[in-house]
Amino acid sequence: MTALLPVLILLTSLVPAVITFFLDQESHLLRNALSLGGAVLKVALIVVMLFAVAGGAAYETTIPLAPGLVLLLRIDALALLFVSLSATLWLLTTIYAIAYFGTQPELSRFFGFFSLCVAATTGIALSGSLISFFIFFELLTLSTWPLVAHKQDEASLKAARSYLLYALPCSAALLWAIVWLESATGPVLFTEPPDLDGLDPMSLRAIFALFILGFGMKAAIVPLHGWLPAAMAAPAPVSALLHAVAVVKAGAFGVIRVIYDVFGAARVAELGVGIPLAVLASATIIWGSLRALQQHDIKKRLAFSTVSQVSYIVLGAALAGPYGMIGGLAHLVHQGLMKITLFFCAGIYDVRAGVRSIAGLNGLGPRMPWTSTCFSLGALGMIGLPPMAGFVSKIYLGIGGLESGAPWVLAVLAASTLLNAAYFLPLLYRLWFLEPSPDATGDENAPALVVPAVIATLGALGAGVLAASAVSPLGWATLIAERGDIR
Amino acid sequence: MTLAFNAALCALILAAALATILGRGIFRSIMFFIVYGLLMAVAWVRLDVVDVALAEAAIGAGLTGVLFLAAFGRLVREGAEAEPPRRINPPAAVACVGLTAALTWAWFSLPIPERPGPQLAEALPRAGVENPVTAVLLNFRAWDTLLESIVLLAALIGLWMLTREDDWRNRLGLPQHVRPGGVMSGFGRVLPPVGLLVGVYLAYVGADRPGGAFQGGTVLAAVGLVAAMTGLVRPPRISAPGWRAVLVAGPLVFLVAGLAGALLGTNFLTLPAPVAGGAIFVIEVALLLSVAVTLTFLVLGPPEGENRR
Amino acid sequence: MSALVTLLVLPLAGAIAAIALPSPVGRTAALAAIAATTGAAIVLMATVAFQGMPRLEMGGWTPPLGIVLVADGLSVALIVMTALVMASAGLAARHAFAPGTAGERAAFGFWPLMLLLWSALNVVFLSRDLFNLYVGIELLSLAAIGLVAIDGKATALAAAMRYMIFALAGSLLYLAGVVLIHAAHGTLDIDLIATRTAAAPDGLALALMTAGLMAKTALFPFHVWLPPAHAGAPAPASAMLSGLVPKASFAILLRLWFDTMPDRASDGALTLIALLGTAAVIWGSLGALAQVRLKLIVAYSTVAQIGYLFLVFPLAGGASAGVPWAAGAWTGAVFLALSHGLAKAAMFLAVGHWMAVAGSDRLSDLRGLAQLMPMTAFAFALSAVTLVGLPPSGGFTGKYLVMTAAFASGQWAWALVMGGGGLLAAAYLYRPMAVLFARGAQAGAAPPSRARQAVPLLLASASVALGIASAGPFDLLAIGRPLAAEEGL
Amino acid sequence: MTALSLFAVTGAVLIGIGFYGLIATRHFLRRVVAFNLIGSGLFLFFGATGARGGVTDPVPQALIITGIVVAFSASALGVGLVVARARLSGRAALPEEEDGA
Repeated sequence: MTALLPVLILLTSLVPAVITFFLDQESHLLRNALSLGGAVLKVALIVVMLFAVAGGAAYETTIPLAPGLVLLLRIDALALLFVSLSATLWLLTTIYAIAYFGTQPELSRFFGFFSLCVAATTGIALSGSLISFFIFFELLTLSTWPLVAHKQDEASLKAARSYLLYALPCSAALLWAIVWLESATGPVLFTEPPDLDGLDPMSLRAIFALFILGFGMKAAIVPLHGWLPAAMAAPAPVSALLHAVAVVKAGAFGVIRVIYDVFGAARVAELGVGIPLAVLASATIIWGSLRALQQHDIKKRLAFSTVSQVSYIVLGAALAGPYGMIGGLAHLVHQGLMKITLFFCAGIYDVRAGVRSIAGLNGLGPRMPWTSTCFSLGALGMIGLPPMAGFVSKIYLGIGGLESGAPWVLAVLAASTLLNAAYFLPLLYRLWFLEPSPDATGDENAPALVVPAVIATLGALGAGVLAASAVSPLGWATLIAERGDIR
Repeated sequence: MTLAFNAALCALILAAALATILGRGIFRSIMFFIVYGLLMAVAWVRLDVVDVALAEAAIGAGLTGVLFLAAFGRLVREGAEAEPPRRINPPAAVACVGLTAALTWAWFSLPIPERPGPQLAEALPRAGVENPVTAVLLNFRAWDTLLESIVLLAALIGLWMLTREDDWRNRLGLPQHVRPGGVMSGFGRVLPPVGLLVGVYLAYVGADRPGGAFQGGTVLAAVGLVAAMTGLVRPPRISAPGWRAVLVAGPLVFLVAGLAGALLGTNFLTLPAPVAGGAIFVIEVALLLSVAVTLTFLVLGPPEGENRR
Repeated sequence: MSALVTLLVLPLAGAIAAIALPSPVGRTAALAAIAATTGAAIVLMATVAFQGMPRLEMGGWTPPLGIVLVADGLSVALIVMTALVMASAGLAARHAFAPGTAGERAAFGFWPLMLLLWSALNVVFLSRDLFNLYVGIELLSLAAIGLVAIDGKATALAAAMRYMIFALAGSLLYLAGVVLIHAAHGTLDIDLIATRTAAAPDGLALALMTAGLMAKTALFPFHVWLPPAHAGAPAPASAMLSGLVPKASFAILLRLWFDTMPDRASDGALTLIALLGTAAVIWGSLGALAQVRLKLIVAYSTVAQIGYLFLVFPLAGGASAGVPWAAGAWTGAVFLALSHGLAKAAMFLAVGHWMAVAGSDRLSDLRGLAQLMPMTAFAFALSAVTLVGLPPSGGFTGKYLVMTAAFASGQWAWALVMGGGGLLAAAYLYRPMAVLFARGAQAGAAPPSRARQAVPLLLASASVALGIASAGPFDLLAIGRPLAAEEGL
Repeated sequence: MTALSLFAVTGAVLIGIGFYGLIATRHFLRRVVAFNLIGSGLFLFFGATGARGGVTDPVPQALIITGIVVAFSASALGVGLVVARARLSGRAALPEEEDGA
């Protein structure tokens, strides 16, 4: 039974996905029940496992494919960190999406791919070998495409095309990296370090670069980030999925796996590839923020903010020291919680008030207090204001920079904080302090939209306030570091 | 003297072959091809391979020649007999000279393995026939021959797929107009009985001496063609059930014999020695009929109607 | 009666029945034969998997006198793939060639030609006799030419003629090689030849046979006949022609280079073959990118996908044979062949449905069809996943195995071809996908029933399942594989 | 040069001539004729190999007879194709080769 647990967790979204594809458009009730049921079941299974894994247990399932192609699903503390984030946020997003779409057409397709996307993300989280990781990573690429293209208008199709245009060459690079590496070392399992001595340092550096090319696209590292703002053409639940639950997270998670479980922090330092990656991540942080400043569309601004924020995770991983790593891991969760809040709220502004541009936010605060409060708290967290979660991440990242002999990281963090403030505070000012335009409408009589936003906000708040406790994301990240699940 | 004759024969063959490719006009090409086929049959006799000589004369020169001539006639009617301007293709020429040179080299460097090998001599008494070629065709490599009869069917069905939709229910081939009492009709009355005798004889003696179902079938096909062209017999329609049954009779009997071998004997197509002779006779009769009818239909071509666009 | 005999006899008997019996009965007999042969193929696979390789000595005569047919892992894998494609094509043809839908001519002729094609494929996959293989590929070519021409239009006839020139030249080149082999070794049996000492003309024989089979497989530069021939035929016929027919001559090439004369392979020749494969990948992909008709895109894709298969020769043959990665490369190539067969057939069947609704296969006329027929669109997408080589499809498994072999042997350039080819495939398959999934005017004709739409989806799913459950096929292919299987590549 | 070698070389030359005709001529009927030249040349070569060493090997003879029938089948289909195409388009060469180019 315990060996089957990873498979069960995967099936909680895979089975609903497959069944949903065959449902009629009109079977709203059944479809919603399937999606919600799967999401709740997954969260329940994960809660069960959280306790077991905290106690030191690990679950593992092996599905042999052709030789060298072993599908290994494994639940350890790191896997659980990611899977619990995506499972929780999936549940929230599902509730939100059901309310958001109502009875629009093509919903069986949407929810089918939506569940498939989450199944792929779960698979990525649970993958215990490089090739399993790749298989689910590509499944994620493919199942995301129909979601981005969902509206089927010109903008969506263009965004979807741009997504594939970035994704496919980068996955080719990733496959190259994996095959190159594994043809020298044999199948790479995350539990045991591969013997890299058979490859010369230059080859290893090239392989590392290919890995970063492969994962960096999903993590939207500059200059591979262009698809992410374009994908804002998709509906709000998809944005939540891209920015918080699945896609960019998968990329960042891949970087973490490669640095700690494939190469190992020591080897990364020895090859001298960590600091260049940290520099690239820092450049992304600054560049994303600068671009965010220039946007007038709420979702566009949020998108560039993601470009910036996800690189915090990459930065933490690239610093390759304990504090940096804890900061990066914690930010994986923190950023997810805060960003999903912001996107939920942006979606509510869109559907309930018809507001998409920043100028339209004027005076919406008092009219839509719950939404606006959540939005404001999320934005403040992003800036890194204590006691929100973002603050905790930044502290750890800063220490990590010092610890790895890269004090300039502090400057990057400081500059980023200022920029974050510069592009978020005007929004809050408009919400709460400006007069609404005379023809403005808007209400928030849609509990299924608002409640997920509130829960996500509470999560983000809690992650910051309770950072010192063992059950917080920070506590869990510390547990991962101490236990040595990643090296 | 023999060598001189052979050399002259080969020279003639090559000259005829060159003329088919380089000669002006398609009609001339076909004429040279028929001459070439006859010369080839002589060459096979010189090689003392009478079975093949018969096949080459009957099918290679005779039937194929008729096929080409009939096709040329139709192309003339469509105004498509003229050739596009031709020019020498030097790369192709070089490649083909290379191919010939390579094969010539291969001939002189081929080792002579032990063949036909002791297995054949040992197996021949159990084959049911005395002519070793027939034994190979209908017993040792019967599977090849079964498939070969199927190949004929495949070609025929493919050919029928070239029928114009409106012509599908017409009789096979071009409608023939023969004046009653004319030369052709007289020819048509005399030739078929003779041909029938020759064809059946060829198939019958095939068991022991040169000949066999395919050679005999070809002669019968020639009979059928003459009969059709002289108006003695009207070609059937594709839908005629009896003719379709005859078409498949050979392969079907072969297949049933094969299955009987699998059920009674040891293997598919096994013909136990005591009944091998009889079984081969039955198969040959059925094949003779099917081959004759299939070849006739192949040369007649798909149905073509009177009233054309 | 052994599964082997059943498998050989059933399609022949079906073809005979379809020719001899009057229309409705003949058609029913053909459909029954299709169902039964599919069953026989699966039984044969089970036999090979669980009992070892059945061997059929035709007429009870052993080589060099007689002809032997052996079912090994490669045979049954190809045979089952063929059966799946044939069964699906048969289901699709039940409507496409129903009396009334198609003309009387095609409604009669399709069934025997299909069953004859199937018989020929089974013979080619099983036979161990070089001349018998010749008869097999001739039967295959003639039946295939009939199917190319079945449409009856002038363009289809021209395509059939072009195909015929290459097919005939290919057959004769192959036969010339067979003649040399028989003259040098006195036998035609693959296994006996492998045991004989090499003779001087063996290299020439191998070269002639290879050139002939390349022409039949439509490897660059012998590919020009393929796109018009495959695109001009009706969808069920295209599915068979593109998915199956090139695999027959490729299977013979595998047998020649790895079973019959592995020691005669020179590195230069092996590299040359793979270079032609590379050219095919590039040329076919560029050709596909340039087309505006979906059937032509799919057909050009076959040219490109065939190119992949030929990368196996330097990776598993010659000096590479006997090293650990060789078995992986060989198996990977077969995986690619199998998944391409399934996926390509699914694509053509899907396009057939769309053409029935839209009346054309121009991309501009297919706009928005995914909304009308989501199942076929999904089938097309899944097939595209396989052809691009994305996980978890059979195409990915094949690609992974071949690429690993390429890196492990230091011949990483072939891995570059593999990876680049995948990107090109994504590029040329994206255009039809984008058109299908765009919002647009919908065609007038009613879409086919769900059951009929499910047929290509099942085929496409099979091509993906080949990757998800690749351990089974991998083990199956190891039965009778010419190279030692090495674990943990 | 022995008689056998004479016939074998003749066969080899016929194969070359035939292939040239198949590749370099344009009228499809002539191409089918050329195909028959290759076939019979190859059979002649094969027959000669079977008669070496003073024995007559029946296997090549049987295979040649099979080959002749197969070649005839193919010729008949090819001829049918060219006639059918001429009926529809009045042409007997492939479209890309029709003009003098």
